[in-house]
Amino acid sequence: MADEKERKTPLLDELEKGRWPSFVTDLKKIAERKPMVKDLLGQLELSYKEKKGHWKHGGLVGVRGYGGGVIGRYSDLPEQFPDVKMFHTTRVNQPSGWFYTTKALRELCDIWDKYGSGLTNVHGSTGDFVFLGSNTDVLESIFTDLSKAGWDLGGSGSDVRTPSCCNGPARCELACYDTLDMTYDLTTTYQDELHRPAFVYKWKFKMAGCPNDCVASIARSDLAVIGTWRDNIRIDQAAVKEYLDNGLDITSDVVLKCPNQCIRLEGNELSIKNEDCVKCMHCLNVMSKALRPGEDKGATILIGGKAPIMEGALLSSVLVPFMKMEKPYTEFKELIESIWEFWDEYGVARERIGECIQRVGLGNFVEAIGLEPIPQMVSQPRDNPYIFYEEYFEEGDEEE
Amino acid sequence: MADEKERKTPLLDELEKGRWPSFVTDLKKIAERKPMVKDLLGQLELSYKEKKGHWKHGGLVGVRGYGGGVIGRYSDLPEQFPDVKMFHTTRVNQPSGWFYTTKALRELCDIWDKYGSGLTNVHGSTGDFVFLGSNTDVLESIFTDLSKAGWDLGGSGSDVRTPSCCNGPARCELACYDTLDMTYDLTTTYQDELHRPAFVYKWKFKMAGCPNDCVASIARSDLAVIGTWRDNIRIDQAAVKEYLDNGLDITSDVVLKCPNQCIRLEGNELSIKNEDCVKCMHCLNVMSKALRPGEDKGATILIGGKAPIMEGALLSSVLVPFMKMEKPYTEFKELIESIWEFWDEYGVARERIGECIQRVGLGNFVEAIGLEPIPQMVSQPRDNPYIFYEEYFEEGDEEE
Amino acid sequence: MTTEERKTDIGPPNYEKFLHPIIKENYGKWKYHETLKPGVLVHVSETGASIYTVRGGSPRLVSVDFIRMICDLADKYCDGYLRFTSRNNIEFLLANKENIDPLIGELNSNGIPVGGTNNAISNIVHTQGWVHCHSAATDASGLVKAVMDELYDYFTTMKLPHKLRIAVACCLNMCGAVHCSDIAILGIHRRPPNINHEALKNMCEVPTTISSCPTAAIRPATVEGIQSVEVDEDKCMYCGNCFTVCPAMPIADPLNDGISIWVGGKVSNARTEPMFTKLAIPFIPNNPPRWPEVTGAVKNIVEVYAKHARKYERVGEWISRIGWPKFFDLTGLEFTKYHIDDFKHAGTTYRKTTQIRH
Amino acid sequence: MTTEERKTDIGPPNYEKFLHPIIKENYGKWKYHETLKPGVLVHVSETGASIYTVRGGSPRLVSVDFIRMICDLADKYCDGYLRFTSRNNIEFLLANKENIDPLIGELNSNGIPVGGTNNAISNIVHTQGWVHCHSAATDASGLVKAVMDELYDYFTTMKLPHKLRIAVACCLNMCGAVHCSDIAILGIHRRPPNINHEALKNMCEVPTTISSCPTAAIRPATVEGIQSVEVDEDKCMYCGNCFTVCPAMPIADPLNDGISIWVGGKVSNARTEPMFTKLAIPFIPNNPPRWPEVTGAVKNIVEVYAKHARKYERVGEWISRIGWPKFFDLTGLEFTKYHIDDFKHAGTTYRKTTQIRH
Ligand code: SRM
Ligand code: SRM
Ligand code: SRM
Ligand code: SRM
Ligand code: SF4
Ligand code: SF4
Ligand code: SF4
Ligand code: SF4
Ligand code: SF4
Ligand code: SF4
Ligand code: SF4
Ligand code: SF4
Repeated sequence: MADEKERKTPLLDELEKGRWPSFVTDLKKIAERKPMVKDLLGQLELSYKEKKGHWKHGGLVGVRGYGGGVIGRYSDLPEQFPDVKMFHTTRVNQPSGWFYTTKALRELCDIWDKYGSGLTNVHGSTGDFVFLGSNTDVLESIFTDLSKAGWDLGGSGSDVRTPSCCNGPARCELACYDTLDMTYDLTTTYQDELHRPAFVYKWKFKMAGCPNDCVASIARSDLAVIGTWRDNIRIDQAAVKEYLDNGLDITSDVVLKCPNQCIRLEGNELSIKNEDCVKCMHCLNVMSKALRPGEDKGATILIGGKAPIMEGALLSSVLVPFMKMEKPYTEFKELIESIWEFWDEYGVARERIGECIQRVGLGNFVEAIGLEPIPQMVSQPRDNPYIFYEEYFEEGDEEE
Repeated sequence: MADEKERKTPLLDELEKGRWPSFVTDLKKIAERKPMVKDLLGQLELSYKEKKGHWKHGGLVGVRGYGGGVIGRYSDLPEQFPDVKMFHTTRVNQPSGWFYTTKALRELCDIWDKYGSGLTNVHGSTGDFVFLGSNTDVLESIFTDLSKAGWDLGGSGSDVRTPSCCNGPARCELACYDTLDMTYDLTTTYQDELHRPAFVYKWKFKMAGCPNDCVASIARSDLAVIGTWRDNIRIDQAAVKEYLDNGLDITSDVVLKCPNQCIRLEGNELSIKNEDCVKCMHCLNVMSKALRPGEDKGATILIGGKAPIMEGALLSSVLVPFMKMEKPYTEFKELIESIWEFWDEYGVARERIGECIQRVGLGNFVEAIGLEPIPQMVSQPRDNPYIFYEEYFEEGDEEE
Repeated sequence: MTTEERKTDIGPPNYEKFLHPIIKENYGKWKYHETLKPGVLVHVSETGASIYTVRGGSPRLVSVDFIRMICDLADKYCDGYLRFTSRNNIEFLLANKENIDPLIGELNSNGIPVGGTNNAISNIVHTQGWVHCHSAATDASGLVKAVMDELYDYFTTMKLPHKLRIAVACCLNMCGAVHCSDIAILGIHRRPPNINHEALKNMCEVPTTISSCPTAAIRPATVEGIQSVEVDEDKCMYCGNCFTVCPAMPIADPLNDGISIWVGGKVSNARTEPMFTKLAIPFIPNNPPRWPEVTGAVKNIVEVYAKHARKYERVGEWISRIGWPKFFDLTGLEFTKYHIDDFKHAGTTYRKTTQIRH
Repeated sequence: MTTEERKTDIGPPNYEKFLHPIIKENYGKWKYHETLKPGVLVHVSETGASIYTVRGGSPRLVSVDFIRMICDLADKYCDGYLRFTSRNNIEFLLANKENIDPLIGELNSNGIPVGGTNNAISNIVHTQGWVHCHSAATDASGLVKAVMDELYDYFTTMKLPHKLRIAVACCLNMCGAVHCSDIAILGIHRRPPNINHEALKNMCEVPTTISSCPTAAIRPATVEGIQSVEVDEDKCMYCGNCFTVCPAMPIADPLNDGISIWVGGKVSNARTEPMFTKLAIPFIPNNPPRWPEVTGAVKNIVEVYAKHARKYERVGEWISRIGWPKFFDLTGLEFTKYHIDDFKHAGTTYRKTTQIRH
């Protein structure tokens, strides 16, 4: 057995060349003490040769009391690669903003080294700390050790997926609300929804501190909370002057790039027509020292982002243009819950909320969850005359 | 009978007030000698009272040898308004650009006065000189008199509709090809297609001399021919200076309005980066004296414009970015005929070419009529990954 | 095919016969134009020649007597040459500048306004309405008269930020340019068709009728023994296309027919690409003979535009700049569920950005 | 629900425990930041305090030993505090400026590049590929390694017009941000699924399978006596969604699986609204282990962008300015029928204006 594994991986070895850090080198090293990784490399080499994956379709595995958090995976060549016959992943719910102490990371590594392949994704696309590859029989133990150390599983299946956020107020001057706290709060509030899939399909929350959207929330989450402000951009004219002195071409790099032409530079003085500013961030990005978001901060709430399947990719669209985002986020949670209620009633199997809204119509959706239709929700009013009028006069009505 | 007709039209009479010329006043005057108009006013007054039309649905009427050109119309209250029991319209094909001599107009008036209501639309929305309201039995005579005077009918039904055009080179400095000649040429070339409906639905040609599109061709025709040029905008710097001297704010009114920021004003000198110019016309519109289209003129050919029913309104889209438009328009006509062939084969009943293209896909359409797909045809390449690949490797193919 | 008296397929007269001699000589040689005053243009040729144009408003629905009247004027001032525009105005073509004012004088005394050029509201492109069409949800000529009375001064002056183009259509067939106008007035039905099963049997093909419905609201049904169709009222959006193909499905309903108002379309490629018109007011009841609510609504939009738009901004361009929320604010119009698209491409109209004015 | 040892639903550790003391003290008080050099940021607080960040690249698919190695460095230079970014880079958080260069030195000697900030190409967001997923049409980790080797210098410098963000996904599920990236590399299938009717009977629900198809290509069928489904090959666009719900419909096919390349998407709301990525290259065969055609194509696009875009223009913004025809010209890429959309909203992508560069 051990002998057989001294396989050659000539194709993969090519990926040890080049300057970017090589996962092959890393894997080959740990493979020396992890037979699982050895087989993984063997199977991967075969995939490279045949241009074809060798994993079987899914498989239901998990830990007691949880409906999600583990993705089952089996090799379709178990005889040839017995140590990856099972190669399940465990999604560990990351801390807000992916901040760690080395102590915490080492703890995770130790647990994982003990039971699994020792391979990880740091992090998965949704945000989890991903333990990549274990047998079914160790799943419970992994979980027990994790929970003892204060960790829990992330989402998978038709549930709330692990919420994630940008580093926000922890290390960014542009954050307009506390993305880390909100992410933590939502994650803990919705533990049941996260661990026990009961929705028609997956539900992703992503929290970005400002419209730069450093977690791609507008593209990748069913519910995106993106920080913004309502009052005036704060200008430090001394710092403006400093930028000018340092040779920044404010006219061409800032004024002309403002999407709404609301910035003026007169002499050394910068002024902004705030009522026309759409909070695009560009001027603040370029002149970090001189410009800051206003003080009446909150967030825009957008709904329905997702990848293409089935009806084509969707970007999230505006549901609430501005909401104050303050603990305990009651208004926000009420909104979410009324959306889930609607989705539960009207969503069909494997239909993300974005697709559901496309199907029933944003107007009907908004009405059903108790919001007022407002022009901020659309880029333009309808241009086709196919209007379903709900009210009409009946024969017997009073003549007007 | 005559007595009965001395009806009151109190509602319509309200439309005699106000400064815009009143069709009611005009109609009431001619009604004095036209019983048909008297009944028309009577029925219209009733419509105003009841808020409801009183015309029956269509009806096939026409002249010998023609399948179109006449729209049948019958009152649904023939007892009450016997003189509009029949009230058909005859579409008379207007001359290119709606140019007339008074002699020609008087001839048309005389024919119409002799046989019909004496009411007209000058012009119908498609462009015809419309004779509004006659009985079935005079249709042949109207036609005979018209043809004797050198006139012919326009289109209706599933045929080529009466082509129309802007006044182009006749009275406009911006015309990039001869819209009047081309309209005349197409109309005469396609007389059979115009008079004998054999298509799956209507087909409209509109010819505009430049992208200002003064006949709304891009919105209202299946095939829009819109003049443009390929070389440089001609600049008369002396005239530029004159505009400046007369106080035109070239920077704000022209430079900043150019959609592609390709105009520069340095001192009194205007320069244009022609390779970036998208021929939008704005600068030429504002500075008529100083700027003229280039000399390598032709037209952009766009396809598929129409009103909303069924699949929502369509604007025409680019088929050929640039084609020389010179008599006898052979290349153009070959293109049209290959489109008609396609439409004939693949179009379903009551499907305009624009809808047909939407259904089969622009790529397939373009391929079928023998054009190369080019990026000018789209505003952007596809953003969804649902690609129907036509070629793939079979098991036995050579390994590459 | 032809007898001496009855020729077919001769086509229209060649336009060349109808061109003013100056136009003929300078055909394709025009160099520039100027607007001398509202309704008056001069086009100057490379040869130095000029042709003057005086543009008069017309109700479009006109009698032969009206046409003869304008012919008299054209004979007197224009050597017998005139034309009509794509918006149904009359254009008198003059060789002699001196004739401009006398012509205008006579036009005015005949009740014909002169204007419509440049930054004006030109004539309204419109349709048949109750005067001639079976499909109409409203009248066209009367509406146009009422609206143009209200906007008259905008026709005879050029004080707007830019051209403003209005269209009227009396049903969703939109025989005009309603879908791409600065302001559009559109007749609408608001009740599903009323099926006459007895008539349907004789007059309509069931499959054609079914396939005429854009929202697939029509399905086959046997009603009192008759092979007919029924309409799923939840799916019907009252377009009237079934009536177009099947006379047994009338849709007009005086109680519910009326007007919707649309804004921000354009056709020209100047500066911005052509744009569709978008919904501003979903419903105003028909109120003939003068539709005061409609004329008021249109005037309000025009005035807000006149006040807030920048030079060379068409209505749609202005709204693009200020944003739709601001448009609804400034005009005081109500934004409703109906404004949110729910047809085929609805999803593409949702606001997929945080770029919002707060 | 909980025993002493096994608690459920405790959620993740509170992030506060993991914040560097300087971050904790200055939480929400940051005033501005500066990029000191590629991969090195300083954030300055209202209180005057500073935190330094050194950003290192990571393959994301890493062993516990790799993590321990970076922990050693963080212990040595960062008081034991570090974080990861939304693009899987490692961020070392330093209180002391003096530690920056020694840290960078050690990172480099451990093979970890420092960079990815500002106008750089940052790490590639990617997915599982042949390493872990059943759906993959290509590998992800290998592709990323090959591409990043090629683009390495763009990671460690900041010489591009603006940020450039690349994503890889190994199938149309797009577990990443492929649909909104500056450049996206997408694994695709190109043959309809191969139905195993025997297995289908046991493993799949026929109605669910049928309704999984976005183009309604699947219909019920009885094959050799088995209640199964068949695929209308003309309607199938190989998305693999049927395979996701029904394991008996495998779609992977070594001969035809491969890569497509997409460009011009973005997520941020800066200047322009977020944009979807659009098709640049419909198909490149899988050529592991180093996919030279893919790396070459990506590099070409990056270089053309680098040469032609203006400062602060993302790839999509640059293309918007120059137009797609010019993009195809400059990159030398072929425009084909496949580039013309033919899915649901295809019509909205046709060019509905004469605004064209000639
Ligand atoms: C592990 C991960 C990729 C990675 O390498 O990081 C992943 C892996 C899979 N995704 Fe994903 N998705 C992952 C993030 C995403 C994202 C990105 C995100 O969450 O921000 C998306 C796009 C955003 C979205 O949700 O639309 C994404 C969109 C999908 C889809 C398409 C969903 C759709 O509505 O279009 C599927 C298909 C499905 O759900 O059946 C899918 C399905 C899958 C499955 C479960 C395969 C399947 O067909 O059932 C993959 C399991 C692979 C494996 O064996 O490990 N995955 N998936 C990511 C989760 C790790 C984590 O928890 O952190
Ligand atoms: C007379 C005229 C309106 C006018 O007052 O000027 C007109 C009148 C009718 N149109 Fe129209 N259309 C007229 C120009 C148009 C235009 C404008 C144009 O041609 O530039 C359009 C929009 C452009 C287009 O073609 O899409 C137009 C789009 C329609 C439609 C919708 C077609 C569609 O594909 O969406 C219909 C419905 C139909 O064809 O069944 C229609 C149908 C009709 C019918 C025949 C009514 C019907 O349902 O069958 C109307 C007859 C009215 C009558 O009794 O006189 N009419 N129709 C115009 C023709 C006069 C002329 O020959 O000059
Ligand atoms: C006479 C006419 C053509 C014809 O053959 O009949 C015509 C004639 C001229 N048009 Fe036009 N346009 C005419 C209908 C149109 C239309 C069609 C329509 O309104 O349905 C359009 C498209 C409107 C739209 O976009 O919705 C049109 C968009 C233009 C434009 C572009 C305006 C813009 O910036 O969007 C110009 C340029 C300008 O005004 O600066 C223009 C400019 C002109 C010029 C100045 C061209 C020239 O140099 O001679 C002509 C005098 C314009 C004026 O009224 O001040 N013409 N013009 C039409 C007069 C209609 C009327 O009676 O009012
Ligand atoms: C660390 C990180 C957030 C996190 O919590 O992990 C982050 C951090 C910062 N981002 Fe970001 N962004 C991060 C992912 C993103 C993403 C998401 C993505 O790439 O998937 C985006 C959206 C990208 C897109 O539009 O496709 C993003 C769009 C921006 C922008 C907008 C750029 C633009 O003009 O479009 C800025 C502003 C700028 O760069 O001028 C920005 C600016 C910043 C600033 C300068 C904010 C600040 O003041 O601290 C931070 C340092 C940026 C730098 O790299 O130079 N960040 N940033 C992410 C680092 C990823 C990485 O390792 O490279
Ligand atoms: S999204 Fe805004 S607040 Fe969050 S890290 Fe990016 S720039 Fe900072
Ligand atoms: S945030 Fe954007 S819109 Fe607002 S002023 Fe700055 S650049 Fe302009
Ligand atoms: S479309 Fe162009 S050429 Fe024709 S009349 Fe209008 S401005 Fe002149
Ligand atoms: S025609 Fe339009 S695009 Fe060309 S230079 Fe003039 S304003 Fe610019
Ligand atoms: S718009 Fe409708 S009602 Fe009016 S003329 Fe056209 S078809 Fe008739
Ligand atoms: S009116 Fe229109 S939507 Fe209603 S049934 Fe008829 S065709 Fe269908
Ligand atoms: S993109 Fe497709 S193949 Fe790759 S991990 Fe996601 S589901 Fe699997
Ligand atoms: S691969 Fe996609 S398109 Fe093809 S049959 Fe399956 S679900 Fe339908």
